[in-house]
Formats: sequence, C-alpha cells, structure tokens
Amino acid sequence: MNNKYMLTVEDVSKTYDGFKAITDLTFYLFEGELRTVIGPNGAGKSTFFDLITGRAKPDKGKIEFGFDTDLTELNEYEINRLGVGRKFQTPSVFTEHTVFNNLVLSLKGSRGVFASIFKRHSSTDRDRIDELLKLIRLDGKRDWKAGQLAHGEKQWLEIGMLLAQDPKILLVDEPAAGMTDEETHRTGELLISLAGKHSIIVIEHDMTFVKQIARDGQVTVLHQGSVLCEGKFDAVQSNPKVREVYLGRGKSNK
Amino acid sequence: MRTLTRFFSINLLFLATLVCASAAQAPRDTIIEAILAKDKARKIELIGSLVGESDEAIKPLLTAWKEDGLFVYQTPEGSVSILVMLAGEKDANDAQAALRIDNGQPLLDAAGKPVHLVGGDLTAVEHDAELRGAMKNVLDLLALATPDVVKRIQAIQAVGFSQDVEKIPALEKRLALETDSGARKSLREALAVTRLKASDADKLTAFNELKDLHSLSSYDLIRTAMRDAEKAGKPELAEAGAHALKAIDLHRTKINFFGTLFRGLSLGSILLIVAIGLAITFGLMGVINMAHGEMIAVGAYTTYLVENIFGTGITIPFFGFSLPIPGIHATGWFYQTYFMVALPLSFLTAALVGIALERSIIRFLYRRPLESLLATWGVSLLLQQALKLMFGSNNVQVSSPSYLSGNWTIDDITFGWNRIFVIGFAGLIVFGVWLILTKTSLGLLIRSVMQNRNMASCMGVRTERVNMLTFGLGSGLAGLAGAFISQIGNVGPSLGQNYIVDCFMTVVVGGVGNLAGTIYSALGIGLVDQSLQQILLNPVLGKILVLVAIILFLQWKPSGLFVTRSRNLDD
Amino acid sequence: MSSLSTRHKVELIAAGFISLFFIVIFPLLNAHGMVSDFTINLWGKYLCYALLAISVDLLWGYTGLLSLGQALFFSLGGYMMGMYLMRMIGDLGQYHKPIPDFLVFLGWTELPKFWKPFSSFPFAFSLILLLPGLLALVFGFLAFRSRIKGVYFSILTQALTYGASLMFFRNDMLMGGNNGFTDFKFILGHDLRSATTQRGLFIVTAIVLLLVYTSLRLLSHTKFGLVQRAIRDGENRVLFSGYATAHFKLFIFVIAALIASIGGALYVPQVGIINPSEMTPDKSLEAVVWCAVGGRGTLVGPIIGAISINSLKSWASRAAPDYWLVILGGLFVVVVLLLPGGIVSIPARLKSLWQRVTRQPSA
Amino acid sequence: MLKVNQLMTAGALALGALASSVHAEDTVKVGVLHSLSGTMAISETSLRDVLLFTFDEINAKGGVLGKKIEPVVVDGASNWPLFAEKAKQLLEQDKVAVTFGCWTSVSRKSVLPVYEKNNGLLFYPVQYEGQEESQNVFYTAEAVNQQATPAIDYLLKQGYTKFYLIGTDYVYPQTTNLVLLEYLLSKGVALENIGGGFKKDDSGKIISAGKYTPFGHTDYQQIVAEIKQFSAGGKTAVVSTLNGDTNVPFFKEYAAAGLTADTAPVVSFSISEDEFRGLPAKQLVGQLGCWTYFQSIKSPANKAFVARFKKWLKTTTVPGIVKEDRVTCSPMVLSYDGVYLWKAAVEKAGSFDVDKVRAALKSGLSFDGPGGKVTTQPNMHLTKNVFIGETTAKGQFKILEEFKDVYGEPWLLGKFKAK
Repeated sequence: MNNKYMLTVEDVSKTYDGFKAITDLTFYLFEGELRTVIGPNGAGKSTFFDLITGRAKPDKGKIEFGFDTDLTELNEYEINRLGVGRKFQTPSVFTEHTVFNNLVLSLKGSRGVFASIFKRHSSTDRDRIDELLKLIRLDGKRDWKAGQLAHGEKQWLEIGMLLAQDPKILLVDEPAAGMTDEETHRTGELLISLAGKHSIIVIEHDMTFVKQIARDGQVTVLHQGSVLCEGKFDAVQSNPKVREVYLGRGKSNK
Repeated sequence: MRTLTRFFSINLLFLATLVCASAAQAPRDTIIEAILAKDKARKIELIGSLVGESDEAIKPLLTAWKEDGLFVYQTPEGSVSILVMLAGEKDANDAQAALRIDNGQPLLDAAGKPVHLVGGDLTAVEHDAELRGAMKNVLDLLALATPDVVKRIQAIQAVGFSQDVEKIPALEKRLALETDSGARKSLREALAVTRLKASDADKLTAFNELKDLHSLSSYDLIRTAMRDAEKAGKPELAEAGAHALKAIDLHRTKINFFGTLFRGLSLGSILLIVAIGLAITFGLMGVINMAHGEMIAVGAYTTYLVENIFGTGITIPFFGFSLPIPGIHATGWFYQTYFMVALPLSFLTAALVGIALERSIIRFLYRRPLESLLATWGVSLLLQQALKLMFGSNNVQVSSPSYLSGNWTIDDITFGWNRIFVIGFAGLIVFGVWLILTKTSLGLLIRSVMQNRNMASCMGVRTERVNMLTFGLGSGLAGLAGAFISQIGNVGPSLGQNYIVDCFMTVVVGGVGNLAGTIYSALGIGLVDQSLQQILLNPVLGKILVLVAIILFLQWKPSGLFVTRSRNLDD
Repeated sequence: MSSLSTRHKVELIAAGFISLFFIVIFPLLNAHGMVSDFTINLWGKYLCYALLAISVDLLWGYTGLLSLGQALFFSLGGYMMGMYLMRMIGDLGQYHKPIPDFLVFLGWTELPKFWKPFSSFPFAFSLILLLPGLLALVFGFLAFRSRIKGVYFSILTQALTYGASLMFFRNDMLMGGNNGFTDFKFILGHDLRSATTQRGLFIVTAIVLLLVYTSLRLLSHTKFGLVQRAIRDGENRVLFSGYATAHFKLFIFVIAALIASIGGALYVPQVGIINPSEMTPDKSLEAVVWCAVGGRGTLVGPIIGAISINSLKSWASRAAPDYWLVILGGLFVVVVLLLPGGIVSIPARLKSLWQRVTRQPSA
Repeated sequence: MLKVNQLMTAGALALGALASSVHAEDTVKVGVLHSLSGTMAISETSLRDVLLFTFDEINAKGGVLGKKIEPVVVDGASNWPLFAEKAKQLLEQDKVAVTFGCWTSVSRKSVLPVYEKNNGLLFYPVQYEGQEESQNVFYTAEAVNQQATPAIDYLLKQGYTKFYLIGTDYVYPQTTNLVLLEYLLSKGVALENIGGGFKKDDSGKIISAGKYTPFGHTDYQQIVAEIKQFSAGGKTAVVSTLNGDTNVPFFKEYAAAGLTADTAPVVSFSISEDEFRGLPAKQLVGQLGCWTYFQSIKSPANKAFVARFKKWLKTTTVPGIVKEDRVTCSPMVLSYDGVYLWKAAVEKAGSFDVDKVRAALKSGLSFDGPGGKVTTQPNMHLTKNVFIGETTAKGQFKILEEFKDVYGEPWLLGKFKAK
C-alpha cells in the first residue's frame, strides 16, 4: 500500500461542557486503506466522525483532507462535497422519500439550488442507480418509501446512498448493527471490495465482523478520546490494555 | 322651595334653643347658611369667612361636603327636612349613623333612637369645583397644623403655590414650630415660592433657597420670576434665577436616571412574572403554549371574582343564564386582604385549567412542538370567547387594595407601592420555583423527565403525571401573574394577547429551557425598554427597537443567552 | 403511495377544470348577472387568501419552516399596491388636494420624496416584488446562516411581523397609520367601483393562482422538490449529503414571500383597504390555520382551507357572530388532534378515522 | 382528493352565494354594522344593543311609514376588510334602506367607498376627528368642537395654565391634538406650557403634538413620571385621547404616582359611562369627561329613556346581551337619536329612497333626545348640547357645565390662529 495520506488528524481535542470527548487525538489514514476503529462506549468514536465531517469543530488541533485542505474551516456540506461520505450509527435515510429518490438525492453531481431545479437526471444517472439498487438488493422496492423498509434494509440503503456519492473517504459507523449474520457478512464483503478505490474508516463493535474486515489491515483502539493502541487485529486483541478497557466490557455488553 | 323656607325656620329655631346664642355665628351655622344660600357668590363668601376659625367641626363638615357626605333628610312624616352627615362604619345594608349638622349630635327618631340612613336614598348637598376651591382654601390653612405629616405637607404646598404674600406670616409661624424635617423642607419651599412675589431682596433669597432645595415644583415659577427680573433689567437677580434653574435641571437628570432604573426593574419583574410560567411549559416541556396569555387572564379574572365575593357579590351571565354568587360584604382591612386570598386562588384556578388542557390536548402533542403551537392557539381563542360569554366583552374593574395604591417619594423619585410589591414578589416567585425544581422530589422528577422522557419512563417515573404537574405549575404561575396584572393593567377577555409576544421574546432571549436565562433576559429587556423610552421619549419607537435588538441578538446567539440541549428543540 | 405520478395527473386535470370554471365560467355567469358582483368580489378575496395560504404551506408543509411572518409579506405587497392606488386618487379625496388625505391632516403640503415614484404602476409593481423579496432575503439570510430553526424561526418571524405592525401603526411612518389606505378610485385607468374592473381583478387573481399552483407543482417534481421535503424530514442528513440547506431554505423563503406579496397586491384593490392590523401575528396564524385545515404538504390543501374557512367566516360573522371564534378555535384543535392531514386527507382517513379517535395519534 | 376538492368548492360556492333572503313586503331592512367580536367588541356591542332596543320601540309604535324595521345584524369582527365586505353584503345583497354602525375611524374609512359606490346611507355615532363630509354618511358623532374645545374652554375658565396632551396613536387623537394645539395657542397659552412633545417637519412646522402610545399599551410608568414633573407647580390639566383599553394601566399608574383630580385633573374624550365599567372608578373620582350626553342628565326625557332601556334589557331574548349593571352613554344615545332622525327624515320624504331621505336630513330636522334637542345640519352633522362632567365613585358623571346647541363643525384644522 502506498503512503499517501488521505486524512490527517493531529492532536485534536474536543470537550462538551467540561466532558473531554476527544483528547490529543492523532490519526492518519492512507489512500485506499480500510481502517477499523474500535473502542468501548464513550470512547469518542462518533465525536471523532463528527469532527471530521464538520458537525463539530475541534477546540484545538488540525484536521486535513489529503495534504492541504483544512477541514476545520469548512462546514458539513462543503466537506461532503470534497468527497467525505458518512454513514450514521442509526440508519438515517429520507423516510418520506422513495428508495429511488433517496439515491437520486445522493447521486454524485451538482448540489446547487438552481441546478437542482433545472437539471434533469440523465440516463447514465438512472443506470448508476439501477446498478446500486441491485448492489444493495433493493431493486424490488425502488418505489417504496424508505420509512417502510426494515432496519437492515435501511442500513443497506444508506450504504447505497454513500456509494452513490462516490466519496474519496467513507466513514462508516456500525454498519452491521441490526443485520442478520448473513447480511453482516455481505456488508463486510462489500466494504472489503470498496477498499482500494476508496479510503474507509469503519467503527464497529461486533468483533467477528471486525475480524472479517480488518484482515491484515490496521485496527485503531480508541479509549477516553485518544488512541490506546494501533496495530494488526491479533496484536490488538492480545494487547492486555485493550483486553482490560475494551474486550472485557465489550463481552459483557454484547 | 317650600322645604327650604322650612329649613330656615327650623334652623333659626335651633339657633334660638340648642346653640347657646353667641354674638359671632358658630362655624356650624355658617356652614349651614352656606349650604342653604342660593347664589354661589354668597356661598363662597360664607365659606371664606371660616378662614382662621379653629373649630374642630369645620374640617369634618367641609370634607364631608366636598365628598358627597352631607345629605338632606326628610323625616318619615315628610314634614321637616334636616341636614345630616353620615358617619361611621356601613352596616349590612350600607346604612350609616346620621349626625345632625347643626349640633353634631346623632339624629334621633320619634322614639328617640339614633337613626341609620343609606346615603344612596338621600339627596346629597350639591357642590362644584369653585365651592370645593373655597373649601380647600379654608382646609389648607387649617391643615397647616394637622397632626398627620403627609396631609400637612400637602397643605403647606397648596398654600405655597397660591403665592399669596399675605400667607407668609402664617407659614413663618408654622416653620418656627415645625419639627418634622419633611414638613420643614416644604415650608421653606412654600415660603421661598411665595417670596418670589415679594420684594427683590426676598426674591434673591428665594432663588438661592430654591436652588439649595432644587425644588422641581417651583421650576416654572422661578422661570417666570427670572424673566420678570430680566424685563425689569435686574441682571444679578436674573442670574440667581438662572443658577437655581440649572441646579434643578441637574437634579432632574438625576431623578430620571434613578427613576428609569427603578421603572426598568419593575417592568423587568412584570415580564419575569408573566414569562416564568412559559419558561416552564415552553422552556422545559417544549410546548409552545399560545394559550399562556389566557392562563394569565384566568388568574386575573379569579382575582376579580375574589374581590367581588369579598365585596357585594356578583352575578355571572353564565352562557346565557345568570349565575349569582353571593358576597360576604367584607369592609375595611378585612376587605383589603382579598388580594392575599386571591393570589393562591388564581394560582390554583389557572393550574387546574392548565392541567385540564394538558390532559385533553397537549399530551398528544409532546413530539409535535409546532402543532402544539397551533392547537394551543385554537385553545386560546376558545378561552377568550369563554371569558367573553362569562364576564361580557367589557373589561372588568379590579380595585387595588390601599396598600398597593400609594407610593414612597425619596428625593423626588417616586416608588409606587404596587411596583415595589411586584418586584418583591417576582423575587419570591423565582425563589419558590427554584425551591420546587431543586429541593423537592417533584422537581427532581420534572428535571429528569424534561431531560429524557423515555429514559425516565423506563426508570419507572410516571411521566404522564409529571407532565401534568409540570404544565399545571407553569399555568399556575401564569395565573399568579394575572393577579398582579389586575393591579397594574386592565382585565378583559383579550388581556393575554397584550403579553404573549413579550413572554415568548423573554423566554427565547433567555435561552429555552433555562430559567436563569429567563430572569436575566426579563430584567435586561425591562431596563433597555425603559431607558429607550426615557431617551427617545417615545414608547412605540422604544418597543420596536427592543424587538429589532432581540432579532439581532438571536442572530448572534441563536439559542439565547444560555444554551441548554433541549430534547424538543434541536434535532 | 406507489402511483404518485398518476395521482398527480388526476390532480392536474382536476385543477384544470376548476381553474377553467373560475377563470372563464364564473366571470361569465357574473357578466350575465347570474352571479352577483358581491359574490365574485368575495371570491376574489378568497383566492388572494389562497395565495397567502400557499405561501405558508410552501414553507411549513414542504420545508418544515413554520413562518408566522407571511402576513407581513402579504401586507407589504398590499401596501405597495396601496401606495400606487392612493396616488391614482389624484385630487378626488376629501380635501381635493393632490396628495393623500392622511398626509394633508398630518400637516403635509407636498408629497414626501419616497411617495413620488409610486404614481407609476411599473415602479409600484416592481416594488411589490422587490421589497418583500429583499426583506425575506436579508431576514432569511441572517436567520438561516445562524441556523435558527423550528420554534425559534416561528417566534422570530412573529417578532418581525409584530415589530413591523407597530411601525406601520405609527402615523409619522407616513403610511396612513392605523387608518391605512382606503377610498381607492382607479387602477390603471379603470374605475375600481365598476363591476367590470372587479371582475377583471378576479380573473387576474384566478390566473395568478393557477400559475403559482402549476409552477409549484412542477417544482415539487424536480430534485429541488426532493431536497425541500428532505430538509423537512431530516435537515442534518441533507447537509451530510452535500446540500447547502441554508441556500435552499433561503430560496424557498424568498419565493414564498413573493407569492404572499402578490396575493396582497391583488387583495387590496378588491377589498379596498389595507392597514397595519393585516400584518399582526394572529393574521399569520390564521393563514396557518387555513393551511392546516385544508391539508398541509399538499398544494390543493391550502387553497381549499383558505376558501372554506373564509366562506365559513363570512357566514358565521353574520349568522353566529358570538360563536365565530369558538368555531375557528375548536375547528383548529380538532384538526390538529384528529386530522393532521387536513380536509384533503379525509377520504384516505374516513376508514381509519374511528380508530384514530380512540387511539392516541402517534408522533 | 379530486372529489373533495370539487365538493369543497361547490360547498364554499353555496356558502358564498348564500345571498339575499326573501324580502317581506311589510318590513324595511335596516343594517347594523358593529364589531361583536375582536378588540372593538368591548365598545361596539352596547351600540348593537341600544339599536335593537330602538327598533323594538319604533316597531311597537307601528314602525316607519307603516313598515316594521327588520334589523340585519352583521359582525365586523374588528377586522376592517371584513367591515367592507359586510357593508357590501348589506347594500348589495340585503338591500338595506339605511345602516347604523362603525366605531373606529378606520372602519368608517373602509366602508365609505362602498356606501358612496352604492349610494347607501350610514349613520355614524362616535366622536371622531372630523376632516370628512361624505354625502353617504350622516355623522351624529361629536365633532372635535363638540367635545375637545369646549372642555378646554372649561379648563381655562377654571384657571388651568398648563396642558399635557396624550393619546393613542391613531388619527382621532392626532388630529384632535393638532386642533387643540392651535386652539390653546389661539387662547394665548404659551407653547412651553403645552406638554407631550411636538414633531416638526423640515420647515419647522408642527405636524404632531402630544405623546402617543400604541393600542393595548400596558406600561405608562415613564409617561406618568414625565407628567408628574410637568405638572409640578403650575395648574396643570392632562388632555387624554387614550382609547378604551389603555386607560386602565394609565390611570392606575397615575394614581400610584400620587397624581389626583385635585393636583392635575385628566379630561378624557374616549371614556364614557360604558368604558367606566372596566375602569377603577374609585381611582378616577373627580377626573373630567366631556360628551354630548351623560346618563346623569336630570331631564325627565333622559330618566324615562334609561328606564325603558333597562326594562328592555330585562325582557329581551336576543342572545349574547349582557343584562347586569348596564349603563347608557353618548355613543349609545347618538345611535338612538340617529334612528329617530332617520325615521323623521323618511316620514318627511315619504319614502325610503336615500336621496330623498338625505334631502330631508339636510333640511334641518329636530328630535328631542335623552341629551336634549338635536338638530340635523346641511353638512350631514348634528347640532347638540355639550356637557362637561366629573366622574363619581359610582362610575357616573356629575355635570359641571353645559353648552347649549353647539354646531357640529368637521373642518377645524387651521381654523384657530395663534395670538
């Protein structure tokens, strides 16, 4: 794997009314890498994503996209337009819209007000959407309201929306939650297949899933808002500190 | 006419028999003669003749006359009419003891029993502005010596501003005797003002005196005196006058400054009182209660009802048919306490209405704040109309108890008792709410439910009940506000509409879900508003500027002074 | 659900028929005395209200922004038109002076500068669009930039319109104070009192309404429409999909302001008066009621709501004056609690209505 | 959805078209156009009541030209466009012979074009600013010179030297105060002794005099403080054109500041016995009022009128009428007079035709009303007696002074030249 930084996070801190969510976090993501982030509840995983996607602004530290683009200066939609896509922990889709329209909205392309009024979506767009629908196995339900889908299907739809944006970085927050083992496995397959073309950060609790997607890639363990340790899955798993802070509890609440 | 002539005979008779005939006519008889005299000039002359008399009968009689307290009484046989004065406590059917004017003795009927009469049934002795003027003059000079300081001071001022040089000796005599500092001050003022009409030497001293006293009230008189001096070509005199005026202007700015502070504080307290209920229903519960104003109205009307029950009772045209409520005919101090009874009652009534509202409508809308806005607006229309149908569309009178209708004046700055009362009570209410929310188990429940309804219910809190009580509390506070509004404003079906926008402004500026914020914003808005009024001398512009300021403020702090993560308001 | 497009086709056809009725048949009947001038004038007024209701719905029903300031834009449009109409009175006023009466008894002898250009219709018309548009742009920009939403937005817009009404109530604003503008005589050279002029105004109103309706209907089918409704259902998600929601909201806010303003401009010559009480917060709330009762989030809803409630009002204020407020208020509570979808949702609800009454409506 | 849409339209249509009901031969339709709901209902409902009473009284005596009066009562709902709509309805749908109604100037202004267009006739009973003389409105109302200027005369006679002008910010107070300013100056009162502040235009000409507060204003602290300072010393009277609602907070503040009728009396032009029902009368004792009628007038005609009205209230079955502790006041009596004047005019003209009736009215008809004799003028106004009264604890007025047969002059601005 080449050494081109896709995302640079250097000693970033964030506190919410006194509570230290992130402290001096430093984190690098290489182009095409699939990184798995694990950590107990309240380790600051979601805040970490919030900071990257501009939902929250860090108190200190720098967050850069590629080499030079300072993300802390930008807001949500600008960051997204740079090519940072995010899948939320709880599936968030446009419940009142049809599956098809959910994808239309996410499709890569101009996001301007007037464009959205006058630009019709081309046949290539349609093909792309059909392709995605097949991929996420919702082509049968293209005209359903997203709100009517089952939890797992929503997860898939959101992944589909993420892919539709064709982002450079995918931030995936607990994709497997609420999925059957079979679905979970397929999700894993999908993410792996995406790695390389995209740089991906996956937050996950489910260890089997983590094992599946991490393979020989890096796994980062967050604890109390900063990196506890980083390394290959087995190394991390055997790390006593990790066992203490994470797996112990991880088991108990799984 | 015939009765009048008969009077004369009767009275002459009295003169002959009852009154031990003295050469000079006794004041009582002078008054009787004045009453009976046909042409106004004569009346005034007679009244004027009383000046200097020190008979203790003069004061009560003239005062009674001025205030419709003297009556012509026809004896049952109708044969004779007697002048009487009604005095003493009113009894159950409004009757009072009748005293004969001629001798001050109780009027006895044939059986020799004292007669009780109802003022309403008798013809009162007429009087008009000019007569009252004459009487006032008499009373003033009497009053220079009245034991009651306040009355004395009023009297002194009255005498002073008549600028009647003849009265200087009287005033000086009084000043020599006077011990009370306040009275001395106004005596000096009165003297000085009067001296403005006297010799130049006097004028000069007067100017300096008034300068030291920085007496507002004599401003115009000084100015005229000064101009006269200019005209008369007496520059040094005119200059002294100018100095006096400058001193007074300075004094005035001081008054305005502190006055504005006080007024701002009191307006702020009112905003606080009306808004704190909303700060709970809207701020904590996230219910946009457009009917909050009507809760205030409910409280005000409760006060109105209580007042009437303490008084003569009231009949409510209850949706067509009349519903009579008897009164307990309280009088004097007992009557005055009605307000203290009204306070808790208005809280309760409004709280009950609020709870009813919560049970019937609000509870379905906790997750739809915007729709709660619409529904409660509908409710506010309903309540307004209900009030109209019950109490009529007119405003109703709520008279302030005496302890709320006076004022203290410290160095010419007026502090209305009702205002001070409101400020004090605002403090109490805030304290009470703070106690409830922090020190009681209900408060704990409330806060937990407001932070996370689901969580709380999972932990076995009966959220339904807590919601109900919280909303009740909020509405009750609104009702309490109504009780105060009834003391300073008008009570009508659409009372609430005058306050609702201000309420929301206050809460929003303070930061939804944060009571402390509401307090600061209320006082802040109050002060800003009053200062703007003082500066612009234009209430409308002031109000508009306040609104603009609020809008801009929210640009700068979109969620108010104090940000609180509230379940309902951010997604 | 599934057959969206067909449903809309039906709706469009229906709209076509109805507008045909309003634009052609109704006026014809009036011309031949089968519909009284009073009725057609009344309906002209209703259609203006319908425009106001649509502007509310565009924001609330489609974008989730409950604006309590639409009455302000409505009145501003009205005032701009009013100023033109005041100029057209010429010297036929009570004083027979060349300037509006209220200026005369405020002691003015000649026209204030800002009044002068209003003798030209094109100028007045452009201001009908510019002024409310600009106000909406500035206010919207400030509000949306600082991400004021939900209740805050409602209350802020309420403050805006309240402040404006206070301002217009002031006589030294030189906009007629509490009396506002009345006693109009001519519009574009036509006598406002003649039946034909009123009929003309009615037709124009109907056409404008049709245009607004169709263009909004089309808009709602574009991607813009999708984004709009997406913002209503989950603004953050839209942000994270790369849309600058603030721009979209601003655009909608301005459009809505323009629609309201045009409605107001058509309203004034038909009712013959505009005064500040038209821009008080509760007027806005009333418009919200129309929209809610008719059925928000649809385009026919507000129209139906505006027309039905106002004809109800016209009737009640004569038949049951004491109970009008009760009817309005009650109606409102009932709709919010039992019929969130409004009148248009009745057919869909009829079956399940009874269950809804017995069971708590879910959020 | 389509169905509903058409259905609603049809329904609404029906409602809208719900037009003129059958016109019975032996009755004449008469419009009553007042606000029975909304903010103005406070004042206007009593006018509706007294009008219905008058109609019953006339019908009992055989009606007008042998026709019974059939009242058509509509609600303006304090909503000015609705006033215009209702006026149209009365004239175009119900074809009423005459309308009695309106309180606020704005409501009158909003219906005026309608009456002029349809050549209708409106009787307007409430004190107003003048500056208007429509051929389709008969103003039984007090003109400024039948209320404000007499009051000033009285105050000057009582030796008051300083005057503070305060009012609600709308046309009536603004105009009245401008007239009063001119009047006071013409009486030699110095500008510095007229309080409340002035607004000047570029040329330095005063275009607004006095202090103005918005409708429903609740906070009078600052203003009262200002008055207190202004009134200190000199003999000061406050001339108030504050409208109904705002008087309560004003007077409560006034009393709380220790100002009384003795120190600085307030003469109010918008407080009649009816408004008093909502005011703290005890705090207002001695304050002045000026109208062309007071309930306390001791004439037999008035005593009888009040008795009849109260009797009617007890017996009437009209819904929504408050029966308890009702009073009579000038606007009510002027409505009453209006009806009888119209009757007289109709009978003189021998027809209900508006033009004929107007001609009859202009010819100078007289009617002995509760307030004494009133006579119609060619300028569609009314000559009547003016009374100054001071308020008593019972919420009534004690009459201090009477000006007989004052001619109603609507055009007063610029009439009085400063000395």
